[in-house]
Amino acid sequence: MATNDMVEIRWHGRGGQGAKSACLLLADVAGLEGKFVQGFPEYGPERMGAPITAYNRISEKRCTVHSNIYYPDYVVVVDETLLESVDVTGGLKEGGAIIINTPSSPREMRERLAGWTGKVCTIDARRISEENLGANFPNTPMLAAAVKVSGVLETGRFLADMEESFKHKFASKPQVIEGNMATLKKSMDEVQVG
Amino acid sequence: MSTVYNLKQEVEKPERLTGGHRLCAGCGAGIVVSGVLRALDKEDRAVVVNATSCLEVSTFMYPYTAYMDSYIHSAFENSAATCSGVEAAYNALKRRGKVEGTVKFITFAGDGGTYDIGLQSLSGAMERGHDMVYVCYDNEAYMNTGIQRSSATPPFARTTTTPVGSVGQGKKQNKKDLTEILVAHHIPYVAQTAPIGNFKDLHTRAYNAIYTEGPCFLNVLSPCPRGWDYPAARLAEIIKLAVDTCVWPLFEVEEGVWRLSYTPKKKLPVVDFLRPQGRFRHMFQKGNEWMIEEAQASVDQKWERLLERTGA
Amino acid sequence: MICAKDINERTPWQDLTPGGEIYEPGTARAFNTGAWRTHTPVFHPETCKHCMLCVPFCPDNAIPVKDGKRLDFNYMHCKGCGICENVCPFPAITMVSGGVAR
Amino acid sequence: MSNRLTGNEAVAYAMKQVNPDVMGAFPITPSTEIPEYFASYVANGEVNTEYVTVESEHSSMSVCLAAQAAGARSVCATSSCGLALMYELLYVAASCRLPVTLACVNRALSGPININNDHSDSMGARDTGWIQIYAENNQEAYDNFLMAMPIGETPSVRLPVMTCMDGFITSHAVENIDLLETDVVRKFIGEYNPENYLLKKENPLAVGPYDVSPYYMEHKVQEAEAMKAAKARILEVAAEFANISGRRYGLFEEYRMEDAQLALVLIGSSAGTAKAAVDKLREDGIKAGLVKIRVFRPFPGEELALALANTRAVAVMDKSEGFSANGGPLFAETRSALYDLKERPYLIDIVYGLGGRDIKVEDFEKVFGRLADIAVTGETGPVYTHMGQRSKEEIA
Repeated sequence: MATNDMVEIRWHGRGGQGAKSACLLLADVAGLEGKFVQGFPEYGPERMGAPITAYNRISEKRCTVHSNIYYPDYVVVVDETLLESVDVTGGLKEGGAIIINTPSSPREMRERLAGWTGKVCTIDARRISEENLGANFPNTPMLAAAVKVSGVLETGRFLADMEESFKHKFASKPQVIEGNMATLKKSMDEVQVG
Repeated sequence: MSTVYNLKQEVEKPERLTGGHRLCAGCGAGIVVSGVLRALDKEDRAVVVNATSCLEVSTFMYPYTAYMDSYIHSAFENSAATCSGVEAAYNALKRRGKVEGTVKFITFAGDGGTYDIGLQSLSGAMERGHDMVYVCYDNEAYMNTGIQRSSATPPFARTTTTPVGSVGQGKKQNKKDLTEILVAHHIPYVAQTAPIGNFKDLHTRAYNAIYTEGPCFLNVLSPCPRGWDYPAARLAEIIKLAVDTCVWPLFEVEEGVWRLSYTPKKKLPVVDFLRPQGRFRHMFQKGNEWMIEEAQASVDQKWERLLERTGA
Repeated sequence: MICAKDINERTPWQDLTPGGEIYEPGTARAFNTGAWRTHTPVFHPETCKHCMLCVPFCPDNAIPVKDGKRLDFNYMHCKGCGICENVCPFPAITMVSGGVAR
Repeated sequence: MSNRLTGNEAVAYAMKQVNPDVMGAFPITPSTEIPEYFASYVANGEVNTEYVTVESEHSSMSVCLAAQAAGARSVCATSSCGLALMYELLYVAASCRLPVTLACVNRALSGPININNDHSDSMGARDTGWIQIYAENNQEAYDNFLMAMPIGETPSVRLPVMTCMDGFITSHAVENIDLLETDVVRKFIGEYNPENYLLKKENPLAVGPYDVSPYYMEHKVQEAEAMKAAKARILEVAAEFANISGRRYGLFEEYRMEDAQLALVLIGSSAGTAKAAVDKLREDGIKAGLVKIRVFRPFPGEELALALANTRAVAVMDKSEGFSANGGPLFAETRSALYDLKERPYLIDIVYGLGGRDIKVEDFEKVFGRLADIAVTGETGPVYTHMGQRSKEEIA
């Protein structure tokens, strides 16, 4: 149950793709910016490749609700092949948006989301990641796209905080920081809203 | 590692297991435990850990402890883990300057608590490498609960769960070779011993185990007059027969090197060990000669293998 | 500190040690297992050579040793198992019927 | 210091701040991360704990209780089947009066095997003589763990403490958290200096006797009295904790209970979800409230009766099945607590959330709806029911 000032996000990914990490990272960064946050995966004994779901609540007030999210404001799909097996728009609020990792356009994706009339956003996370990080780590671009589309965090501050976080995380290999920052910025620029 | 053994000096050390405990008259466990603890240097303290067993219910019945050292009993199946915990505490407190002096950690458990229910805990503790000695006093059955078979019970032995009847003829299975299982843990010191003669063997093995750093294991034959069904006064003779028939050979494995610690002057036939004990009585009935043959063949085979391993 | 000697079957719960701990060594020495005897060893000091072979074989640590000499049995703890008589190479120990020490 | 951590991280961090003498470590979902995080503290030299990677939970508890007897402060973490495997040793730790601290990350207990949250593991261990304190969120998980040692180690108590949090829901969810400074934590918990311990030089200690019947009952009475004494100590420690943290804890939390006519009694993370339902109903003028049980052992029976004395209808929400055919364990305790009231509210039991079955704000609204009907009609209907399962009645 979301109150008016609360943003609820649902992540769909596959085990091993980093959807859970992106979700937890978003909670961490939003928390750093003074928001009240929740980031939690829905757990099962699934292994690499199995569909997984994760959730974020981001709010100005502490949220005590600890149920899953059934009516998200935003849905992030880290792997477009999930569209075939998972009801990704289930419960998604009319005024919300779905953000999909795909090289296709929002218009093309809308055709595959039968019945969904709200916003469809796309981002080619694989390409951006490969170009900037040298490998396919879709979670970083998807995080950036989610922040951009949802507007849940102020972009400039988000980038600054992420840079701090990368500096801490990759203290021993600073060259990685640059690639990650470029990935974030590029993703924010490239995400298409349709 | 060795120590010059002098029985007269050793028996003059203050006892570490006192009288007033409630083990049966003539129980082997009391002899084994006193014998092992006697190997401690006088100035060293010890923490004795005990699995639930005859020994436990007899030596620390509230408010009477028969130990001169600190003692802990927790449960039947976890004495090795319990000892691990005490040793871990010692390391931690030593590091933090909260405990002084040398403390040794010695666990006693019966064959039930060692070969069977406590094997996992024992294996774990040995693998982790705690600086401790684990002593199994092997009386070859669950004696505390009234003589039920264990995996240490020898073949054909009568117990209350392997009775002799018109079809059943005692235990059908072999005795598990626990000492070998412990050798396979590649720990610094493993020995199989028994209280014989002037106790030099038991004492030396115990000393080696206590004063070798790391996890060490002693398997000690410990007759139970009640369970084995022989007159209590004959304990020393029964043990000697176990050793001289090679039913219970004495050996040690130090850093993987096998060494025979005792060779019988004359290897006696297994029947000499079996005959005085009621638990084997049915083996001497007409028609059961095959049992004795099998028992002899099994002992011979194991003894030959041990000779090969020890290069004797 | 609560001492074992002050604990008996009439002690109220408030005066027992917590968890059944005991803070002293060897309190079992106060327990008389000598009453269990049906046979009793008799020590013959005149024939004893003080070889000490009997001492470690006593399950009850009931054979005291002092200054290289074994002393008479501690009959408070001796349960009369008779192992000592069997291991004695000399006729220095004989078992007699009955539990009374002589 | 403000931070964002999962419940497991928060408890592991509390353990780091405590820097215990000994930790017994064995993995089981969902508590596994606690020994993992702790292992990294050990590897980085941030703690100098003796970290014992045992071969089972059975040995983990054995190590901890023995270490505690030896004079060390010991901790461990487990869940579900792991706690079940410890079962015998839970009794040993409590009866030997060894104040081990255990973080229990609640998970359903077999079978069938299931890794998600309910309270059947710790509820199964409710009568082992352990103090049990439950958390609603990561903050409480952290706070409760820190309070465990000053409670359990107190000479008048000397009982082990199990701090419980909901598996995954709390253990794996990142939320905001306020952490205390390590020096503040150290000062708060103090050193573990028991009067007698196995490694003490001055006198030996014998632990774990064979207790014949002329003594056993007296020792059990001592243990029972210690559990009673724990109640006051828990409140005392909570007051001390409020001084260093500003966060106040009682035996339970009353949420909008001042004039409540309809109330829930429940434990753990779902209390948070239920609070949202209470808020919503209050907006509609319905006098709803809830009592979140924090301390289940010792059970705050008299205090709970007072808190519920003026209500009309109460639903006890059990997140574990006791298979008593007469309601869950929290219901049994609550109903027993209410017996001495002159005027008792109507009382029902609802078993919910087994094996990770999610419970939503709307579900709690429905429960309050049922309570409202009961308050009006005076008819409870079936007293002991389950909620959230599919059933023929519902489908039809």
